[in-house]
Amino acid sequence: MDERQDTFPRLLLQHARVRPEHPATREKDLGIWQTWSWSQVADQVRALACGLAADGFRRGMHLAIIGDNRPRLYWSMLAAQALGGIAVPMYQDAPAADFVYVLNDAEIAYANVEDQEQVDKMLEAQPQVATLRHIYFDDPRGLRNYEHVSSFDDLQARGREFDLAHPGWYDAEIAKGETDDVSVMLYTSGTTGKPKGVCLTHGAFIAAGRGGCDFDRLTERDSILSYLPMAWVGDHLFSFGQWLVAGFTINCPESGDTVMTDLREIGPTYYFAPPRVFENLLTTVMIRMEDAGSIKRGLFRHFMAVARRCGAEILAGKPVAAGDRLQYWLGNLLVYGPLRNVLGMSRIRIAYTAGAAIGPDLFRFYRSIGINLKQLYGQTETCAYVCLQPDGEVKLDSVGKPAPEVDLKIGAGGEVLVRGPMLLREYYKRPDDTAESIDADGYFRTGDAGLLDDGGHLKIIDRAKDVGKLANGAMFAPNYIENKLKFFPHIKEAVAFGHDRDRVCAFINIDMGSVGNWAERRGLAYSGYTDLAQKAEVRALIRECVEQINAELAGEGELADSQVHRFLILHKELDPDDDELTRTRKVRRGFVAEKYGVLIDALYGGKQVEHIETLVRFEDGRTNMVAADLVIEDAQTFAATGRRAA
Amino acid sequence: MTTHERRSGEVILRLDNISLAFGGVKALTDISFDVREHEIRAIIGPNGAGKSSMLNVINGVYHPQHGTIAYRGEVRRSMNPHAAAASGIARTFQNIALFRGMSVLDNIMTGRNLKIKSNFVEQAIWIGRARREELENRRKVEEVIDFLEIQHIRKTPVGRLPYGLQKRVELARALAAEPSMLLLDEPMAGMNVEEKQDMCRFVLDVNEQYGTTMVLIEHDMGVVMDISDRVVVLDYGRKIGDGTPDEVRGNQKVIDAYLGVAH
Amino acid sequence: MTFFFEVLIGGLLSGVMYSLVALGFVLIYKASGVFNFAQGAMVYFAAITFVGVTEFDISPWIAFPISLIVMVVLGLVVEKVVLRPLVNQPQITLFMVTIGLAFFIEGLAQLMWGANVRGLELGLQDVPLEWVSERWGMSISKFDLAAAGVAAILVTSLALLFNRTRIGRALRAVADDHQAALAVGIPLQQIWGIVWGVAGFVALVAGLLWGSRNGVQFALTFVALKALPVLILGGFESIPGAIVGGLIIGATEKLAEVYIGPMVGGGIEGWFPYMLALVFLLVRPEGLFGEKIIRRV
Amino acid sequence: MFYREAGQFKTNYIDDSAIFPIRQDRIGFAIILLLAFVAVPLFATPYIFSAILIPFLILALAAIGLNILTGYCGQLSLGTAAFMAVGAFASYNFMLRVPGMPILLAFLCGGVMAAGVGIVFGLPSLRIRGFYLAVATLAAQFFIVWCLAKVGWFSNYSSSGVITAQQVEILGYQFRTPASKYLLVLGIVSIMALGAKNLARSNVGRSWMAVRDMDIAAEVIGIRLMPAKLLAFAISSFYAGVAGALYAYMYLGTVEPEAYNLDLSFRILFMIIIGGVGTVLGSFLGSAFIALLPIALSLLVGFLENSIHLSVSKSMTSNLELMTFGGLIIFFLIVEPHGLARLWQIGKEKLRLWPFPH
Repeated sequence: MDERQDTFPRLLLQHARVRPEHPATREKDLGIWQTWSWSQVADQVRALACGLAADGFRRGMHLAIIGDNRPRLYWSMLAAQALGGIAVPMYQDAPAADFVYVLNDAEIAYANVEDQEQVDKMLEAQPQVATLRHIYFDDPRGLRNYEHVSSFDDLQARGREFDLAHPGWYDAEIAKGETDDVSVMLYTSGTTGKPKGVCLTHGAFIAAGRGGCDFDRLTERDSILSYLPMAWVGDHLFSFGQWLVAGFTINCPESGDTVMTDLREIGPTYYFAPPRVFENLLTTVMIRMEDAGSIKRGLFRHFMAVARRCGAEILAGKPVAAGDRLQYWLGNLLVYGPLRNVLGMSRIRIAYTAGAAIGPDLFRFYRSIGINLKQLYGQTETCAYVCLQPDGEVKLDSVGKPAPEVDLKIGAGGEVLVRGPMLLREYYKRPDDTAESIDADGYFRTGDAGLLDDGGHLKIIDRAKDVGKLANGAMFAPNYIENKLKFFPHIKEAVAFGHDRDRVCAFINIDMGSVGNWAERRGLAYSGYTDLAQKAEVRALIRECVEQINAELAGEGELADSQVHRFLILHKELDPDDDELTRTRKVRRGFVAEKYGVLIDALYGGKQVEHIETLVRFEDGRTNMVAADLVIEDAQTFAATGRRAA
Repeated sequence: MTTHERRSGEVILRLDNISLAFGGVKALTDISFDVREHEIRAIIGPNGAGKSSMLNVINGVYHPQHGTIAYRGEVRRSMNPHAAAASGIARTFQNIALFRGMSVLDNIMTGRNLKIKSNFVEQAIWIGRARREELENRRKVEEVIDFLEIQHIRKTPVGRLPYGLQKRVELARALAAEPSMLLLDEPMAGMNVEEKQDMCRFVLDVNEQYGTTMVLIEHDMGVVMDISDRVVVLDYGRKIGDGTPDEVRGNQKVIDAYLGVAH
Repeated sequence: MTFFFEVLIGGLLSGVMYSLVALGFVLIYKASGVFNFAQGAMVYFAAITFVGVTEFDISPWIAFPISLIVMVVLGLVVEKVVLRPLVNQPQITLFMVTIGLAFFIEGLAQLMWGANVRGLELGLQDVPLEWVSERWGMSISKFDLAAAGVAAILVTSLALLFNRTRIGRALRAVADDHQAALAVGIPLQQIWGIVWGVAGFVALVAGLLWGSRNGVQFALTFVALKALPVLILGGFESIPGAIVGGLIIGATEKLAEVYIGPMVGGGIEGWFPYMLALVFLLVRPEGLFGEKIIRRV
Repeated sequence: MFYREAGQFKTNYIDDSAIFPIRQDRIGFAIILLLAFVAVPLFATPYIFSAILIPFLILALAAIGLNILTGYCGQLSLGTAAFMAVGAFASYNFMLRVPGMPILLAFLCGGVMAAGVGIVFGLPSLRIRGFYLAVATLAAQFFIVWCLAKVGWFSNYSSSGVITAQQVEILGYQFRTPASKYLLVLGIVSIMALGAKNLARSNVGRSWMAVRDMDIAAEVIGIRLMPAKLLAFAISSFYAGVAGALYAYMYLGTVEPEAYNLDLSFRILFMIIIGGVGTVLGSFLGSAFIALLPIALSLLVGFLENSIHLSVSKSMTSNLELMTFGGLIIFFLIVEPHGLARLWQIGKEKLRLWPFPH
């Protein structure tokens, strides 16, 4: 046995040796948390790998992984890597048509998928994907009479036979692995153009994983809930890279509907969620508290005020007055502790958020009730590993300091450039893109505009390419404005326009849960999103929000000109199924601008009302026509008030 | 729905000249039909045609005055509920017949009562065979829960569930017995379109996955014509038609008595 | 043989009194589906109230209407406070609540009037009818006969009330189907109020008769326990059933006491009606006059 | 609030179907057991043992028995005390007539005899239901008590009908002090309560509840009504029988039919209504409530007498007690038909969800 720990399969064998009985993977299945120890996982992976080998899977091939977070899909990635292959996890909720491109691009011949739904999609895509030959499924439900597909159980059975027939073969394959081999290919959903396959090596992900584990002192005793898409780099870092580096336990929820319950049961020590999850959670907390009795509500309000005053400081270990400390202690007993518990967060040592900007109020809320929520910054191309917020140095408006081994500088136009062991090797079959994104000195161009403050913390303003100029030459950072808007619980999505124009206007999506609740409390009847969005009361509510950010922007120097003059509330929610958002829920700015050109013209043309009809596509492929007359609102703007401190 | 080869086999249940009356009221008059293994057999007819009575005769809740029932070669004058259950006949009811004071899990566990061999003393001590059986059966029940996708309500008291889910739990309880024949009394009554689709899928999945023979009463003609292999038509307690959905659709008596009136 | 008839007639006459108590049960059960275990307590309450009032030197002719008002009010209050909140609950719950009610009323009665045994003089003497003993050599109690007469009048008038008046028809409609009665505009709660009022009246009459015979004491509440086997025999919903059941129980219990009692040590009156009813139930679970129950699925 | 459940996950069905799946409950229960077995014997006075704790535990056991029949199997019984009487007299006669009979075995045999009698009186349940059956159980109450009083053999031809119970002795140790009697009763009741709980969560318990909730559906899924109901009668009577024997030997010290009258049956019924129908916990809560209520009432009356110089006679207090019992039954059936156990459950649910209301 070689003692190198530079590829994931080697790490797996290492854990199986060092902590064979320690739980590696759990899955809520058949009502209980089924548990596999590291030695059992190693055995499972071995059977899967040998099965794939028996079916002809060889070094350098790509294995598609499609489905919800299932143990055997995680193990499949290891199985592919053990054979020198490359795992290609894909977003499981995409329709078959979307798979065709990626399957062809990655020349997929073998696909490990979760269930009948995914098998059906593979079979639908198969005629257009010449290479796709082998489809394996985890859950046999409904697949009894399918031909030319095979279950994981059968695959593993073949693997065990193969293993017996070829003793030592599996270990030899692992021994052939090199740290610079590509271990995984993650497709960036890309806000424009076709997805690109980002090739990342064992070495890169292990470096990123190890850096993170050291930074936050993660050990095998930690535990994490794996519920985010496996194709997303964040999940690959936390539930795979760090899992194999630290040797902790990953827990797969029973289904998408039960994530919150499962979270509460498992009570992970390490947690990751994009800001939208934290936001939804906070909204539910607030809504549920509305129904509480007046004493309880009063108690909650009082102690939340205490937490706002001193919670974050106490968490950061800063000096706080004894009176406040006592109150916080009481609050922890009566409110924060129980609240963390019902949210399933009472054992969390470290929680991260990333992927989008998080609202300062939201961020402060979680920190103030004693959850060590931090931000990180990174891209698919950097294994999601560039900046981390160190404990005790959490600033609300920054994404933290460069992580260990990461070399970061600010380039031309404010673009953030990074270098380090975690960088991608290349974009698959796209040398031009690769060359364009990595400069001569080996720095990767993140595409984000940002600046470093005095303490060395990085602050991200916007996508570098999105940063435009107003007609008067002032800087226009649409994301910055949109994020400010989205920090209001009532606003779910916003799209700001202003590049090369004299002023800024915006589309807004209201948050159905939050505004709906608000409307119900005021006895406002409505029949659905479209109806609610056009209520005069709702428009007034949103106008207040817009005017509030205008007031803020007025104090931010160059950005003072970016105040939103006019806006409208869209008649439908922007939706990935209609291509308006990416699968990671980022706005496709260009597409939206084109699709709703009429509305933009109306905004800038001074019209008060505009009629629009839009085709909406549902998940099951049905379509429906939504039509509405949208009222355009004018918002108050403010005179600029002094320079912003950079 | 993908086309599925249904493996209709031998006749396993045959009813001959069944007549049933309550007091002086005739519910069923001289009805004969058979059910083949693995098939989905529908019973249709207007309200009061005697459909539910027919199921009650099959699983022994009612005892007909005339006629015989042959199940798996054994000919009887009438069934009794326990014998029916023991020989693999399970059923659901038109008006949900769940045990309202119990959780979903416990309701489904009752479906496995015939598989439990330990006596009450063993169960009171809760060691050895009693506990082992409890755990084995729990696992089987969890598979049914998984199959019918009701994981999220496992520990909820059934009384708190909406109607559609209660129907699903009742099906789960019947399935937990691993029946070879399942009698479904209007499994989709009172459901919305989506719930009906789900239920249809479950019925077909059960039939396909476990090969369970089904005898099904249903009002929704679309559903009946879609999923059943053969249909019996009753009217005023008499049989007026029997055959494949197409044959029944073409039968003039049926059209007069039923299709013409109801739909 | 004469002795046999003497016992039989005595039994039948006291059976009429059982019927009277059972009638109170049937009335309420028919109209509201409540098996009123507190009927016995109401009998006791009525008798002790009457006695209590007369103890203030008030003429029985005035005490009677006062007691009647008290009983009707009690009935109405019970209906409103105890039973109305429990509409649509399982019958077994209603049954249990009336057990609680029985305790409450018993406690209240003794709290108000004290627990000591009182005599009650209605001017009827428990002496044998002379002409009967002269002619047939049997002793038939004058009191029993008079009491039976009162009971018979009451039973007849109640039967008339039920069958001939508008209220009676409404009562029967309610008994058949609450929902339907409600649908055709019968004021359900008003009906229940009337029924409880009438039940109070019946309790008062029964209380006076039983009280003057055995003395007004706590043991009067056990009269209700005697009425239960009567109901099982006669069926809970049938007025004729209550009458016939009462006669059978009265007669057989006396006969059993006299003929079987000595063989086993006596005191079998306490349980004999129950065992009789139990055996009868096994043969005919729906009672003498009840309809055969077809359990539909 | 005190329930911090995050991280308490189950990796097997044994843990998942445990009696106390939540850690905080296990800790709480362990503390209660510790208090009951260690702290109470150290600090309680003889009066508290013999007037409160011992009858509380014994009647709780009887209430568990009734709960098995009424709460779990849905068959209302008004004759619990009679089955207790059978247990008491059977134990007495086993002790009397079998030389060298160990007392615990005599209790057990008493329970078994009661179970047999229970089966006989359960037979009508196969044909009749609801309060018809309740009335039928009254027959058991009257007949059995009459029988025990009239048939001299049962009381060993004692002239008074009141017999002194034999001395309780196990392995040479004589249970004379209230504390030792309390510990013996506590031990027996704990073990039998565990047994009842185990039955309730096993197939037998589920079959009973199925029969209770919808007997036709139960029959259709293969539950045989006759064995299920008769088993409920048997086990219920067994519990009542053991409780009856303990009542005679550990509480009254005498064996007499009159102690097991209809009033006792009603009191036990009240316990399960107030405590909670269909829960073992409710049997204890109800028994505690009924045991403590007269004490609370007399304290209250005493307080009133002292503070406002109201003179309350003894009979007045007992009447107030009757009214309070009756009133409470009415109150609970209207407001919370599932009794104190449900209130506890609701409170616990609130604590688990705190600070959320639901």
